Amino acid sequence: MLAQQLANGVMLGSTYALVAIGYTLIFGVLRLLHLAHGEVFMVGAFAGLQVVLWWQFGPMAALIGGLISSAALGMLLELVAFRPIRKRGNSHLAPIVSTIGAGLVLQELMTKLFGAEQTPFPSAISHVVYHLGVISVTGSQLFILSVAIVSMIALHLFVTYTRYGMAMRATSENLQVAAVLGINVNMVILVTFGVASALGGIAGVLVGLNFNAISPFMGVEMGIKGMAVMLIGGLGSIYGAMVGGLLLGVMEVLSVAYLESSLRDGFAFGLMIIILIFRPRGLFQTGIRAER
Amino acid sequence: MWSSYWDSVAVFLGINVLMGISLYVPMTAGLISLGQGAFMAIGAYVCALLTKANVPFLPALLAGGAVAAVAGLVAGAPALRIRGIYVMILTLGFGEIVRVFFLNFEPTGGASGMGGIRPLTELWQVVLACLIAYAVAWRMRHLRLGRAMIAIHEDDLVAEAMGINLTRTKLVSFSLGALVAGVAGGFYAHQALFIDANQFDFSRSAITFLYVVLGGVANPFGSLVGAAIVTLLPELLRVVQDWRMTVFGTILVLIAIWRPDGLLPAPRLRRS
Amino acid sequence: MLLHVDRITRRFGGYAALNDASCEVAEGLVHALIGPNGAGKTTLFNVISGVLRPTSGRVRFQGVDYTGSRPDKVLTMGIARNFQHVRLVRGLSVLENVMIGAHARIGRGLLGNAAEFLGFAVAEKAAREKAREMLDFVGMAGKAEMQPDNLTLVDQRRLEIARALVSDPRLLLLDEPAAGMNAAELNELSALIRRTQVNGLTVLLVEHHMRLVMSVSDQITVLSAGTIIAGGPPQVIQRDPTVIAAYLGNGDELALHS
Amino acid sequence: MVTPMAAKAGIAAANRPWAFRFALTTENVYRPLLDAWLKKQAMPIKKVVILMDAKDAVSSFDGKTVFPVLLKEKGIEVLDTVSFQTGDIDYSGQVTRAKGRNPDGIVVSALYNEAAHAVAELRKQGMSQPIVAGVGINDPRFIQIGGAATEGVMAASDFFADNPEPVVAAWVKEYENRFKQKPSNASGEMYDTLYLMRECIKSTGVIGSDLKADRVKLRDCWANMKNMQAPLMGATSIDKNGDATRVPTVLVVKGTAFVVAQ
Repeated sequence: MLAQQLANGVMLGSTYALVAIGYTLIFGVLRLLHLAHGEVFMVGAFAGLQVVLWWQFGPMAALIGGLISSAALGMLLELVAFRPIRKRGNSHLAPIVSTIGAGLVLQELMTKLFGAEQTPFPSAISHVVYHLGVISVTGSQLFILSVAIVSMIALHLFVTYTRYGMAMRATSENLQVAAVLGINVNMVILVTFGVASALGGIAGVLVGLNFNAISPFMGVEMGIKGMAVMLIGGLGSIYGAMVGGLLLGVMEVLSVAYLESSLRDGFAFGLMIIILIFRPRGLFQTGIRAER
Repeated sequence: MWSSYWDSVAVFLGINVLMGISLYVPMTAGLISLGQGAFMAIGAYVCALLTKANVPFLPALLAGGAVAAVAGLVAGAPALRIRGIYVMILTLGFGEIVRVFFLNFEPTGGASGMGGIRPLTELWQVVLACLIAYAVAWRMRHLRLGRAMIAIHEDDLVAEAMGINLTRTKLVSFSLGALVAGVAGGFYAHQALFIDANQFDFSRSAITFLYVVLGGVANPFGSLVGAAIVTLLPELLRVVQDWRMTVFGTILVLIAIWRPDGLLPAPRLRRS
Repeated sequence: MLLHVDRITRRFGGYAALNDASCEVAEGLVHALIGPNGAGKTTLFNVISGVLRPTSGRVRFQGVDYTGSRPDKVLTMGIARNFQHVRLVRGLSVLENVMIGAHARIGRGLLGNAAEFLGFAVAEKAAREKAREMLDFVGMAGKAEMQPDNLTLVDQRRLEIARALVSDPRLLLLDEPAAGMNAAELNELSALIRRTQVNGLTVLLVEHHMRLVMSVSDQITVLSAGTIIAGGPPQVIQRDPTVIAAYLGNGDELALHS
Repeated sequence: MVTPMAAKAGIAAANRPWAFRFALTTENVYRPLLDAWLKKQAMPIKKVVILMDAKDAVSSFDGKTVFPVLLKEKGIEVLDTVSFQTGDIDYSGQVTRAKGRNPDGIVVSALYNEAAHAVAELRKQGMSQPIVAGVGINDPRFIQIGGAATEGVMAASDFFADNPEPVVAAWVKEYENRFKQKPSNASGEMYDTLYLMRECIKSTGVIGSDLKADRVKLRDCWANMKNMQAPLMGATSIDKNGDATRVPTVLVVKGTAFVVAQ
């Protein structure tokens, strides 16, 4: 039973991790909170749904559809909600206002298109149940876990070995220095938003595939959790976000299984506060100190 | 002309202004809280419980504020050693925990919330509370505590080297803000007459944050302007009924771009 | 002895900025702390003012060991300081910046605060007057209402001294107050330091300007590479070979190059 | 004052003698439902697990109070009450916990959206036990979202849009012509309530001349209502608490719709 619960936790945690990685990437480069990232995740889910409904393609196509549309949306948000503010003096509070505004716009747009209620997301994957020893895992759960792992590995490779990956890391170290070294900082930030939002989109499609119903407001809850995970893992630390996401997923499932479900959210944030008290810079303390 | 509709809009505007001030106070000390909704909830529930035990309205309000202030100390403590964005997400977490608490706390109605609250809130009371809060917020800038908070916000090393006890000042500013939010909660309970945990969730704290940042962080009246815009705009936008939130969201983005530091500039130094 | 620095060591990772340094500052004197760049002067200064915690060793003020106590405690004990790179609060006026220095002096718990809110804060007026006095003392009488950013560098330094003096310290720590000053301003500064002597204030001065050091200080301690290599009155220090070597590098090096 | 559809416990009882409730209290719905559910099972059901939405007031009240009392009445043991929250995405933890108890049957008390997720997860984790559900699921979208997993789930409701009864079928057709969508439970209850109110007005001869007297007449008409024929929902009586009592229609999910259970 515990083994099955841990599997459930890892399943849920992998979606949290993907969203949190998006937050931590953006924070790493800009030191700013992107409060509309939850909506980017939601739009990805709906994009994936369209691919499955309109073109009857399988889950893989849905993923790609979700990934591309979220990446595009993320970049658009950077151009609209972050860059103009960055150009007019570096207020670190204003982008929060603009992303809240952008989030509201996205929520209402999607409500107009798909209705405020939950929209069924046909599970394009067979619910064949595989029995790995004592744990029974469905096809969709395996699919989600593998996609999450592949995405994380791909991100690791991208950040470590590609030109843009290194430019991203340099920019996250110090924006001004990176610019002086000849890195086109604006382009790097745009790419970062693209990558971070793409991961959010993937998470959105995965949630749609596994939980079979999505709504224009699913982004709010996931957004808050994503921020908590970013902090648990350590600001700007991609691996911290991965571990933090899985940790939160498992903690939540265990709290539901062995305690009362309504403690679920309280549990998630209780964990975050405890970690903040004992390790103020998260599990994987990166050099990034969010001073202001 | 002053129909009861506009009267209730005015009361809610006053409550939102109080919430704006409740965030302005800790923010002058550099503590950015995304959890003011939690203190509002505490104030609302405590005050409602007391008036149900027919405690007069004023003491019940102040008691609600006091309990919220104590909660502010509890929430403020972990926030002492961390700064900026950490405080935001930590207070956000605190807000969620308080929401979950009231969701499960049967004595105050748990999931089904608490109804049957007597309509005790009146507009003049809310206006008076706002005036008092503003007087204190404005006067405080020119007093020892206010100066200490501004110093801490800009350079806590200097502040400490000048003899300011960082911990005590931060906690005082945090719980002072919580007190104002608690009182606002008490007014809200006796105007809405039915309260449940979800009315004080993250969106409540995020909107409170909007009031202050939109209006201008460095100016106490910023929260008044911000609260007025964020509260009245959706009402005025009823005309674009379907696309209300889209227009509102777009306006937020435009203001953030046009005036990143908020609409009102920092007040000129007083000539004395 | 007013201040006793007892075998202070301070490491940053492997590097020992201060290595077993001891010295004493007598009451009522101007005591200068000199040494080449990187000698550890500012580190010692920060340890004495409580901003930095020593790796080992003790610091005693009027016989009381205050090692490791918080900077605000150090100030309330009577040790006030300025900052090498001027740090003023932009959000406040010049006068209000000075009043912050008096923060500890006029603090009186909840009741005092409540009184202030109601506007008849006696202590508040007293602090305002004292701050105005300090501004006159350092020669910035007319600038009370200015924004700190609009002051010249010298005025900003004077403001920091006023801010330190307003808390009635027994020991004033000055970290390179003369940096960036021209000759005239230097004279004004040394006159100001002497004026502070009138009420028996002790000054610990970290400074590079030898002319100011020699003219103002009664005692000098020389620091080099984290250790104290000499101490004594200015005339003795001026001719001490080890001091000269530390500053100018020893003679044979010169021989090699010529 | 008559509420056509409020399901909250004790509303009428708390406001005697002026308040009445047309919709059946969940207790009056679930008692006949459980009887039908138990009778219909091949294997006897001795132990159940309750899955409920702790955040929705009606669902949590049914899950915590109404169902346990009725189940005890019928000698069935409640092994565990596992809760989730309105709007939850993930139900795997709850279902695994329920599975661990290996009950004979499962009771789901939630709104149609969450109930659909929970039922889908139950079937996904290989639990084939029979399921009975609360009034919250009486909505076509329950089947739409839950999909094939909802097959065989039993529930009960006052009004049932696909009821083959000629009177109901004709009314539903007329509704669809006018509003271009299927009537929901609430629309049926609203219609019947107004119909009965009209019957009361006709029978007591109230013409609105004397407000105070008219009020009393209408109140008594409702208070003493016995087996008055409501067009869609049949013979309705009002009990001493002001709540309506009648025989609800027991439904079961077959294919893509609710049908009347035999």
